Amino acid sequence: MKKIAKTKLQELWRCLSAEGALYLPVRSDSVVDFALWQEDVPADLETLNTFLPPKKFYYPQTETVLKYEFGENLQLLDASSQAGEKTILFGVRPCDTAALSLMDKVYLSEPVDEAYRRRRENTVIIALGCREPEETCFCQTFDIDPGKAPGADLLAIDTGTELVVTAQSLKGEELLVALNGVLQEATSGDEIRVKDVQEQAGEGYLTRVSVHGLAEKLDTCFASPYWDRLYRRCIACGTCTYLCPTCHCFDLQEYAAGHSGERVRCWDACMFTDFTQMAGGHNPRPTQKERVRQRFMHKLNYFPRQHGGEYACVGCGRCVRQCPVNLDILEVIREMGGAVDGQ
Amino acid sequence: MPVTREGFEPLIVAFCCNWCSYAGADLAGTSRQPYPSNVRVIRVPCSGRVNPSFIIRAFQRGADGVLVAGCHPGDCHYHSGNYHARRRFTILKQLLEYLGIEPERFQVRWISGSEGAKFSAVMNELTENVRKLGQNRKLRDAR
Amino acid sequence: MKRTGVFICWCGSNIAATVDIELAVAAAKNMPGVVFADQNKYMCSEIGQEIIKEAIRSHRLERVVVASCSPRMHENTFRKTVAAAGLNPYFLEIANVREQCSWVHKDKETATAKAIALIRTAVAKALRNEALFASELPIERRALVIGGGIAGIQAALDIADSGFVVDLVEKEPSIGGRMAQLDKTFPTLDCSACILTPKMVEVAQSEKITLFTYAEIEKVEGYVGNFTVTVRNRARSVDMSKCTGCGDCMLKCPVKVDSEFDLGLVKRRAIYTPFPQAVPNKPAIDREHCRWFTENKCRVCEKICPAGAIDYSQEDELMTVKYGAIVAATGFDPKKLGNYGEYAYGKHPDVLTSLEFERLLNASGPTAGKILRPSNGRPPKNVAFIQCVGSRDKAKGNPYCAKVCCMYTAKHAILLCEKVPGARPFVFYIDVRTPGKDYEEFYNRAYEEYGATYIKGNVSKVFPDGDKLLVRSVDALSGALVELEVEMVVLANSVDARAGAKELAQKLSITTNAFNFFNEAHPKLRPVETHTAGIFLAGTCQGPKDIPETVAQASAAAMKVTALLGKDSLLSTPTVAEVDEKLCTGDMSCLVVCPYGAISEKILEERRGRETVRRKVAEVNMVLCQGCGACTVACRPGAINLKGFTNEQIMAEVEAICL
Amino acid sequence: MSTASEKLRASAAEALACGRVSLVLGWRKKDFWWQSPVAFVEAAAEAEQLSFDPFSVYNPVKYLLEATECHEKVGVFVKGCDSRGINRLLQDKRLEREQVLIFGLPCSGKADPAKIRAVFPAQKIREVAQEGEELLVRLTDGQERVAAADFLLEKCLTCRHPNPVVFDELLWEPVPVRAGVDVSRFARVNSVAQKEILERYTYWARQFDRCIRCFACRNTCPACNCRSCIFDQAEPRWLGKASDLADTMNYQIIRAFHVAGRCFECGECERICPAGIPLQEMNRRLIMDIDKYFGPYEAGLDAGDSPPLGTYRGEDPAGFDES
Amino acid sequence: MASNPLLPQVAVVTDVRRETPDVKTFRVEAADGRELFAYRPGQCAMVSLFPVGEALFSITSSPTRIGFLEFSIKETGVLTRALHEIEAGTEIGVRGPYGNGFPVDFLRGKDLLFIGGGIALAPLRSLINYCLDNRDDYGRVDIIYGARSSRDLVQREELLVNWPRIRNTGVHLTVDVRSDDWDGNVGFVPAFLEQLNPAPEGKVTVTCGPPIMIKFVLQSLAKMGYQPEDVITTLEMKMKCGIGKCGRCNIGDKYVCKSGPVFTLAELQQLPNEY
Repeated sequence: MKKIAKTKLQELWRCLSAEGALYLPVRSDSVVDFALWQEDVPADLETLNTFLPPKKFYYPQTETVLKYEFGENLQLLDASSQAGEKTILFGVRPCDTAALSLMDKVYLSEPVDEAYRRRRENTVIIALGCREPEETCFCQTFDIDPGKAPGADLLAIDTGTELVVTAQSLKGEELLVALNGVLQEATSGDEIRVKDVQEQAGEGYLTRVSVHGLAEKLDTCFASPYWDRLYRRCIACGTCTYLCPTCHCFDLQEYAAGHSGERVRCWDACMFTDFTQMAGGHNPRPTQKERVRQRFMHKLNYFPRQHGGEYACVGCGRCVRQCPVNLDILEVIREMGGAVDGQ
Repeated sequence: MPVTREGFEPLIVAFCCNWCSYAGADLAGTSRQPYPSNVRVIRVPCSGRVNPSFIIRAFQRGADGVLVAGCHPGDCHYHSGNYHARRRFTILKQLLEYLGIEPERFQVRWISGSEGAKFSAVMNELTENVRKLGQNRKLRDAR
Repeated sequence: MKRTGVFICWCGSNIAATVDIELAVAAAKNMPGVVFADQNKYMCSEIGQEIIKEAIRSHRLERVVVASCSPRMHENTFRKTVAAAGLNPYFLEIANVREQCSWVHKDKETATAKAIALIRTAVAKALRNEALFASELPIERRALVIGGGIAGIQAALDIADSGFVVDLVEKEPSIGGRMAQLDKTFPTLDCSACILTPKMVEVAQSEKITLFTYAEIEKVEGYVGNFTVTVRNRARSVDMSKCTGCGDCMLKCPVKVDSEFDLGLVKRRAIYTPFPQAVPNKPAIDREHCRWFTENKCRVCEKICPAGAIDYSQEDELMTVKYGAIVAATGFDPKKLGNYGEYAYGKHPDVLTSLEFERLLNASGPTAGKILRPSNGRPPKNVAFIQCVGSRDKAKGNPYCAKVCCMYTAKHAILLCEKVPGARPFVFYIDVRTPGKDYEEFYNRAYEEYGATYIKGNVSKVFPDGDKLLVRSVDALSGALVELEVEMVVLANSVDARAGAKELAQKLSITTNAFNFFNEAHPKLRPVETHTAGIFLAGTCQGPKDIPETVAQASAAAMKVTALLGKDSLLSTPTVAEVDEKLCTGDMSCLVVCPYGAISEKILEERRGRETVRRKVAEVNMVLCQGCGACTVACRPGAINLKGFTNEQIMAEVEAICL
Repeated sequence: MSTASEKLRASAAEALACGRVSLVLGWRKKDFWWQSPVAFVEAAAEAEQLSFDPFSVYNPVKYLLEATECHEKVGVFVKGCDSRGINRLLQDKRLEREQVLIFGLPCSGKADPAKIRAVFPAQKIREVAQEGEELLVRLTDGQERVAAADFLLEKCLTCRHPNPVVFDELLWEPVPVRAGVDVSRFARVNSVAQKEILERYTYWARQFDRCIRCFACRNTCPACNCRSCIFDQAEPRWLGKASDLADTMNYQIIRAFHVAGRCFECGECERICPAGIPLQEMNRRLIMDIDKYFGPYEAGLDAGDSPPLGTYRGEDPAGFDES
Repeated sequence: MASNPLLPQVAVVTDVRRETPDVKTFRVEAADGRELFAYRPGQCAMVSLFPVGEALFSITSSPTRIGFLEFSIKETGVLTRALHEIEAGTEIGVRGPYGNGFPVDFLRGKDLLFIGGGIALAPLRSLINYCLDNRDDYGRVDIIYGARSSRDLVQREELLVNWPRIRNTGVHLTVDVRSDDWDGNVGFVPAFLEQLNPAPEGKVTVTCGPPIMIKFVLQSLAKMGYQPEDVITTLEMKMKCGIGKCGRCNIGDKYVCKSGPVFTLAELQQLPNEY
């Protein structure tokens, strides 16, 4: 366990950036998001949710999966072998860290997505524990401890004037060694303070919902009239899916000029009309009702059914805050069987 | 001031209406009025046929400058196409400039079928101005 | 990908000297879709065309790109070539590597690179070319002529002479128009009425021509070959089938009104024919002035009419007729001179417009052909003719030349001398313009034979001076101040478009210039056509012109009409707009920008689930559409596309040209 | 005197009860103090859920497109900005006037949750209610009153038409137009326009770089009412699906161009943009240019007028070198 | 080293056969002469035509015929239109096999009733040829197939010549629209099926066709006494990856590309009705 005074963070970041491309939350206009560290740009360690979740580092919004030449002979070049430069993410919150393990279930299951695996392998996550939930936080619903981040390589806890850093993996330990010069040994007092912060973090939730037994309940809710009401407000934008740390659907598109081109994988969203639109014109999900249902059923029923009961939601609250029409998963959990307390 | 780059030949895409400006470009040829070879013309029936999307797409794919050329106001073969074009490109041009695209890169001119010399002059001028600016990077696709 | 062949022309050395043809052929062979590439010294030659045809057959080509001179030169040639080999002619694309490449670039390397880029672009477009076909539509074999002046009369007679049925619509109670108001015509000085009235009678007697006088155009719908026109037949209050034209009613009618025909120099009655030789020679009641209609008393004409033809209960009748072609021949108005107070027009009775003077000359005019001063009924001695009144005057008149004034002024000068022995004409002019057969000679006679005095100069003012008029000017040649005492001033007032021309243009969907003269489709090459197919122009509605020109244009318009009506059916241009109904929102953004009225709204019925729903979509009339493509940009969802220049094609060209 | 919400409920209940309409669009309160989504009320008894509070901001008008497909007549509550959206749909022939019963709600502006959060700790806020010119902020430990004007949304600060421009019934008295909007309306545009060209590009590149192509701006916009948007079409591919700065600019430029002369300044695109892109600065720039070159024009005031990009005058000036 | 599952292999189209006005069959072989991959009847593969795109198609050849893959492809969209324009010799990309394929072991020893319509003969043909190539392993084979018109019969030679000649095999054809060159049955497949009325005992039915045909065939089969466990069909969804990751082809918690496209009616009845 090591620590560093918050006033010396610049030094820490300088050292970290020597170890790999360092990304941390930075404010740009009104938006806080992970950005490449720059000497004179301050990090924002207060805002809990970054605009985009860190999934973009493993599963970028757009990535080339293969390049090709098709002049005389067709030549295909695997682009995934280029993925995975050494990257350090600083300030990943526990919910977003937990989301990565859900994402792993998709991309690290057979057949393994090579680009994803390489990025995952070459990225060090320095999680930052939360001190106090925001009004839309409901990570506890999914048994995520806001003071801990088991999937991270390092966990940093803000004890007020200092960050106390604990290694949680081999990668983390190696990095701590490299940072020896800027970090101090933590004391037993720090350990107590960390515990206090962690315990404190779990209190004060305004939003309490339970998903206990929800997946099972939803088995029979496909034809529920609830969906007929719910979807009407949806404007079919992709905000909820793109901002969701667990949404992972993609599309493959061609970009070609002359005799060469590339096939790119880009985020897609089940909210969009053309997501399931087939070439002949048939669409198995013809209206927004089916699309909205798909999204929530996927998160709360299909995903748990496919992956040992785990829900595809970590309660980060991004969709709750950002949905233009306030149509969010909290509402669905409550209406379909979970309970929402608090507000 | 941007510095002129050695060896940089700007790519200029010109949308020319069939009845005036394309004929003007032909006349520039007939009367051997030279202009840079990186000027390339796309024939459209009328300047009113030019969709702003075509212009943006040209920039995306690497054009350093784009020209829309049509008949002089009042001379449109289709009576009013260039009047509509004038309105559309008036606001498109202001918008591009507002977004930080150098005004020299997107031009609209009226060139009649008898103005071969003007066609060459406009192309020479446009190329020179864009050459000074350097490559279009702002609207160009990364891939 | 469509099997595409590329054929590169040397054009002798025109292209080959600057473009490395071998390199271009090699590059073309490697382009997506290209399965064959070849070259020839002259691709447009018979041998060259044969190469293309042979390659289409042996290489099963589906698209053809010819890299050669401008498509404006040989697009049609090569379209015929590919059509001869069994392909749709629109499967051809031209890469313009001569006018827009080899002729303007000197460096062989860069010119070759450009030629390759242009070929690549043409290939990219050709791959997306679709088969295009002209569509056929039937033609209504009946023509409408609007305006019964000499232009309309001539057009109607010529059309009828070719065997087609014509309706002639005239706003006034009689045909004849401006020419009927004239006395003699320049430069031959033959009597206007003598040459016009036989034609008027011929119109009336023609079996092919139906005359609608006292009628106006209400509405025009449809398109070339298929116009539907609503004509308003104004209530004449005279039953034309009963009226014998005896004229008794006109003698007894107690109401006297300024005669339009005689420009107010004399009075007519409320029931009237405009002039004695009117065709039809049957009167109409001017309801604005008729005592029965204004005061609800009188009915003298009804009592007097031996045929019982008076019918006060008549109402305007709307008739709707289909026509295949329309000739607009609505003529002109002499310029009103409200702006020209300096010439004392309206202030002194002896200041006349030229047309008023023309009436004085005319034997059937107010003075029975004697030139008499309106102020005292005595013949004038000195008469000043002021030219260009309201013409060539950017400040307060028309910037254009009215074209006929120089000649009719010369005519007036001659006739003055002939009619009033000893009278002296003084003509103030800016320039004397006499292009035309025998025109200059005619003008020469005016001053050589008749002694007309021509003074180059603008008249600055005309002062009434006792019973005379003082004309002040500067002789521009000598610079001397000229002050002239005259007994009469004749103003050669300019030629304006007919009042109401703009409104009629709107009804016809044709355009006008800034002075409301109807626009021809092309000032040189299509002088009697308009932008709206099937509508033609004759006479001064298109711009000032004299009688021979008017008659020539009328015959030309008639020729166009008969050529049109003589066809079995019409073929439309194949490069027209097309609506993708799936994408169409129906907001009609396209309709508002269409200059041809080619787009209309239609209700589409489609299945949605088990229901049938109706929604609005746009529809293109392929005959009216001329293929400008303005609609395609106005359409935000890209639902309306232009065949031959589709969004897909142009996008592909953009991408290829930037490579 | 009844509150605004009560008036909404009464009007909706009455219209539904007597069968004038079979659906009413209004707003209701949801879990959080800042959530007032659009409510679909289909029975008089359900009208109770309606509320009109400082956050009833979302423009319900676009829902009319689908609602009128299955309801013969729909009631809709509209603020000034929303009402211009109705004219937008009428002019675009996407709606017939007799399909809607319009309840007009003069509106002196809606509150910006971010401005409230900047003053009060978000976790403590329980409710924010409008009381006359003031906002009553109920906190876990007490309550405070603040001037509503200090917490207005940007779009409301620059609103020229706070009173509905088309309606069947007005629920209360019109409110005055905020002073100085003619200047403030273009203040942000002007401040960006005054930057050097490179600085302008940097500014916009930074904004657009955040765009995730969620299309919320398009989907919420009543002027974006095409059945099929070009950006969704595959052939031709007007817009790439990959996120790339140039392609994002393509999207944003064409989106703005498509609403040029049609945008009625409801500002919802900007308000709901999750990436905080100042879209209204683009839309208003176009409005400025339209005013300047083609004469003053405000969209959505009269469904019968001609939008400036469908028409022209021969003597129009050109915004480019015409030589 | 793990490889990119989205990376296709280069393959050559060695033959293009026109089947009907809008269907062509493409024979595909590996560029280097190796076998592309082993597969089971009913499995699918992603076919890439560069630079147009990629889509999933049923493999219509039988794994018993070694050395090539065949795809019968109907022209419906941008990619298929482009595929219809290619010629033998064109290099394409292929990756697969994807999906579960037909349960050939379960079918062994049973009488088989194949019911197909239109282009959906493609997956059936793979299985039919597989069974007929292993003739002794299977009981009686009956094939009911319908197309819009006689011009729209795919695999005409097999349907009309090859299959009927094989012992204990019956081919029953029907078309929707009568024409001069057709003297067979006219009518829709479900009606034809009921008319033929094959007894359900000891029979397994495999049916592929357009959704509307499947719907009525299933109803007919139920009426005739077929058990849901003995009725096998295939589903069609839009797919992008083929490997259960892109997230669009699911029906309930089953990705059609992985758990399908072959389902028994009994399995389908367990899934939400979204197909």
